[in-house]
Amino acid sequence: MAPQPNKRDVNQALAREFGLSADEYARVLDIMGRTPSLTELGIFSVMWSEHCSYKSSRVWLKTLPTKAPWVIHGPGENAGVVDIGEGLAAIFKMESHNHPSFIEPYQGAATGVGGILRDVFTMGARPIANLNALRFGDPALPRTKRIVDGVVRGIGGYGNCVGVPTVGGEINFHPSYNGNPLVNAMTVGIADKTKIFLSAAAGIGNPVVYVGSKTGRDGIHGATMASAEFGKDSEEKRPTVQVGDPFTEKLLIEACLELMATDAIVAIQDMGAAGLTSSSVEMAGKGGVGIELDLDHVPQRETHMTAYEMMLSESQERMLMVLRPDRQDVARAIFEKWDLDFAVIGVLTDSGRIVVKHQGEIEADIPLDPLAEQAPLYHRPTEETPKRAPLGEVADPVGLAAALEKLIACPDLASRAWVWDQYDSTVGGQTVKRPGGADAAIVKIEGRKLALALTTDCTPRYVHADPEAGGAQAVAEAWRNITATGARPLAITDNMNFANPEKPLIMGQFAASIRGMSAACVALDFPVVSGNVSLYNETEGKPILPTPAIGGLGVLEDAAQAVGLGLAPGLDLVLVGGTKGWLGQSLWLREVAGREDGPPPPVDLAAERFNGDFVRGQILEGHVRACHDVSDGGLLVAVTEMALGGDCGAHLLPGPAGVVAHAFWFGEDQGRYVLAVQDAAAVLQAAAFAGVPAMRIGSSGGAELTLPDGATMSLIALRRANERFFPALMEPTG
Amino acid sequence: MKAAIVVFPGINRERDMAIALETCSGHKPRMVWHKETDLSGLDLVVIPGGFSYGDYLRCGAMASQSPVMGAIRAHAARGGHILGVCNGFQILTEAGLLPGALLRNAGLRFLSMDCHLRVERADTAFTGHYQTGAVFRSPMAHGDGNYFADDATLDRLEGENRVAFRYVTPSGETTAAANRNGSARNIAGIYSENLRILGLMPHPEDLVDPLMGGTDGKPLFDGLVAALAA
Amino acid sequence: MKAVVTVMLKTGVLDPQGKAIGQALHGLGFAGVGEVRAGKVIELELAETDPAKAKASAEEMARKLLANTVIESFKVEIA
Amino acid sequence: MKAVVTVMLKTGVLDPQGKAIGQALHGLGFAGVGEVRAGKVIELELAETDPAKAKASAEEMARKLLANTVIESFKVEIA
Ligand SMILES: Nc1ncnc2c1ncn2[C@@H]1O[C@H](COP(=O)(O)OP(=O)(O)O)[C@@H](O)[C@H]1O
Ligand SMILES: [Mg+2]
Repeated sequence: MAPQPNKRDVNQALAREFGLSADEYARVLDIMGRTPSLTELGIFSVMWSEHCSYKSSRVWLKTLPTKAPWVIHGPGENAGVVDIGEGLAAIFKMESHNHPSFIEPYQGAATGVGGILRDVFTMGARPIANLNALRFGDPALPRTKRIVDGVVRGIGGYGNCVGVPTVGGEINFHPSYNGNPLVNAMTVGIADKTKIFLSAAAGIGNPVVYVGSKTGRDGIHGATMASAEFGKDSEEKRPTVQVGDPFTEKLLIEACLELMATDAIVAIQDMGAAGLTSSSVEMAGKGGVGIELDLDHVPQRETHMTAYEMMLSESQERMLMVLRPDRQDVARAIFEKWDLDFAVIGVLTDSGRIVVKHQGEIEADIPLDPLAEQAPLYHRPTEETPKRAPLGEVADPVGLAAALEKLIACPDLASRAWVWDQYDSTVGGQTVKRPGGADAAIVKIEGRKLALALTTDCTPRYVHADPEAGGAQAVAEAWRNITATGARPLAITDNMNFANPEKPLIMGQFAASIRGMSAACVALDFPVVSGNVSLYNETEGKPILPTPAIGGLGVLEDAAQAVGLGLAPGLDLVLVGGTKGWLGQSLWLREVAGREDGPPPPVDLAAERFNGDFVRGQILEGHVRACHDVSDGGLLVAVTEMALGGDCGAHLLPGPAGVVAHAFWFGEDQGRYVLAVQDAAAVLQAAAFAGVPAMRIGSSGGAELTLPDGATMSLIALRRANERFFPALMEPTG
Repeated sequence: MKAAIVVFPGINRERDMAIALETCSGHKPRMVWHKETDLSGLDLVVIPGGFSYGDYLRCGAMASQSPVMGAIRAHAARGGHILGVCNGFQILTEAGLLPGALLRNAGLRFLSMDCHLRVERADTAFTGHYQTGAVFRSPMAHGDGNYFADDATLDRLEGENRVAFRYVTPSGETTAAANRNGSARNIAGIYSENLRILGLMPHPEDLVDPLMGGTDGKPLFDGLVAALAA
Repeated sequence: MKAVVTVMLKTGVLDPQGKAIGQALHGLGFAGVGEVRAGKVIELELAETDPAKAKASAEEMARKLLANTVIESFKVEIA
Repeated sequence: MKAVVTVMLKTGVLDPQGKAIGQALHGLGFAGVGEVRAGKVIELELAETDPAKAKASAEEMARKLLANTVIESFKVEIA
């Protein structure tokens, strides 16, 4: 009995509305051997969407290095899993919620946090930290302000309520994000490494169980929104934007972890994008079994929902599980205790097909293998970004002091305290280094000395100017930030935010970024274990800057060894790493000289590794009191951030004769760190012995910063300049 | 000291509190699910921070109607000690066990940062290990910490010396800038009439370990252990 | 039968949200906006069919849970 | 002249707050409570004396600021 195409005629025109190309639709017909029903078409369209199938990016993602002895699960699971020692695993991933955050910043960001949390706790981990990577448009636009406000409130609103500390992140402003902000959220969780839960279904006859919130008509495939057959009140009935319910998420975390302590679960998967469709298809597909769903049993928030609507709904805070039949009652009791819905909605079969029933009708019946194996895969044409001409000499128009004051006040370098002050960063009682305290956040594992170092990084202006160097730089910076705390970098997650992949230049940016990232991952032993791709980030033909955001994770055997970036008085300042004075694509060039120009700083991966391993060694041997990597804004900005962080001044010595002063102090050469140490001579000697470039650049103390040209700047004035931007933008009335 | 922590759906600082209590007393506190109704035999009942019922409707409103509240009232009536932190403070005011209410922060934003608290009296079970007038640092993290009560109530609280802590500068002054959430008279915490119930907004339980940046909150728990040792 | 419970802060209780909305409206160029007060409205679907009883029951819900009478006042309308 | 703007989530949009309030009312033993929806009410003191103009202006305020029309709908009453 072939399923009835409900109401609407399924044909190529409808398939196109659903986002399937003519070729793709032909393949659907071929697989089905008949015209699919509306529900079947819906299932194909979401499973073959860019979001679920990675059809444009898959060929490139496959080239990423994903292995290391400590990697337990790389890409392919809900999140990446690495061994952090002591029998524990860290589970983490980053995911984008760019488009929803533009439409409704608060809910878009909030549900982004909720979604990534589920990807992590679905694997058996208790989430212990959230981070984010945010990109906004020109701060002068009223719309940017509205988006910043909503996104920050949304991240806080969700994360604070579920009780997972938000410990780090990054924010850039650039006009290319005017119509397309980026909201990337990352969650890190901890699990017993022998108790990782996977999504591959197993056990013919085992029950398929739905838990969490009820299903409504939330976020049903955007492509279908336009279709007239849903009636004129479709606007009212079909919100594209989902509303997050962090309270229910918190209950879901506790209930799932309680159930995971039993042996009831065979497989589990969150319902993320494309909800019930992708979770059921993926679970069955990975397990090589069939699945039969009876939608009559799906907990529903609204009346008269169709099979199509239920299969495509993106209602939040839901999970799908396969349980041992003899443990069903144990599971039900746990979810009842937590006031959550629990319903057996299906069963595993040996048919190799997904069969969806509703009100006695078969609404879909699709063979799973071809649905996965014949998913489209595109080798899209790529075009290389032309190399930028060298910058040449750039004169210093203003001098060091004026440039510093301008730089530390600019949107990309101004203090982010206004933002992180709205995120609960201490809940859990394990936050050793809070936002602003160190280059990476340090979160201890409860009841142990062991700690994680966490960071997110990317410098889109570098990636734009040279996607390969920029991709490498993003990975290197994440590695460096972890290293600067004393932690050992283990692995990354990534969020590839790019514009339209059908344009060769954009696809070229993607490919080159992946090449650069891969090279850095290999050189730094820092594999990719999970990630996400967000394409088509452009508005009215204006692409965003290519933004491969990197989330890095490192481990520290003893949290007490972590160093922060704040200066203390009476120390020597040592610069580790070579300085040529690279001004191409620097913030100094943009903010002070008014040019966005030149090639970005080259990343010497061997030197990166060498310098970093040296710095980490010095930290772990206890020689370093504070450490900060040199990145955006260059050396003088790095020292200023250390001074403000510790509320302690510094006295700087003139730089080497071979490099002009503004290039030395504001150049963005890579692979560098500033160390505050008791005994510079010993560190310099060790560096010389290791063959690592290092030099003493000054000393700490007092309440002002004394520049090498003799100018002095009070910390109070510097702090005022640094802290002005966000409050002035967001709270103009005080 | 026999201590219990009450767990409402949506509470999220119960583990922080358990760690602080265990660090200072050497014993794990009993965790009490909000549907339990017997709290006999306890010296201290703690209502921790978090977002009970998502802070929907009003912070603490739904939790204050929970089955366990009867047992908490009975514990109070027996003269038992109760500590309510953040959401716990909100729940205690909603339940009428402490006067006043916690409104939205004056700036309408969630505030997560360290604050400084001045100890208004050191002769209670909660503050025995501080000095009167001492200033200590504490994390805070709340959206609704703006303490409100009518003037008569505030006058009575002050007249009866029931203000426990005030938001102050590091040097101890009650300035407007130190009072970020806009609380009436810089009040951060108050006592019940018998001084055995304390509600406060900040989180001293998150500052009991030098690794987390200090031990300023530890005397509160050490004091409790000393005062309530059986 | 539907009951609509409106909960407002009592006069004398500072309403920072109302104040912020007022400021934002001024900022958007709306002239002639005086005091602004922000409150909550809760719509209840009740099985009760007698309006007087429905009102009495909604009032009890308001007293017990929906409003905190230390800071808020409420009114109930039956629709 | 006073304008009362009531802002509710659109039908079909999840209302976590209403849901939690409904459960709490059940827990308190109130029987016969069906769907609960929670919204906001904003009372505006307006200098305008013409009711039609006051209403129009309050509606504009709602569209521009008071309601998020992506997920919320509003109504304005002049008192
Ligand atoms: N850019 C990327 N780099 C590495 N792995 C990726 C990337 N994008 C996606 N992945 C991996 O592909 C899998 C599917 O991702 P996704 O569709 O986001 O998962 P989910 O269904 O949990 O949302 C995951 O294992 C994810 O880690
Ligand atoms: Mg997933």
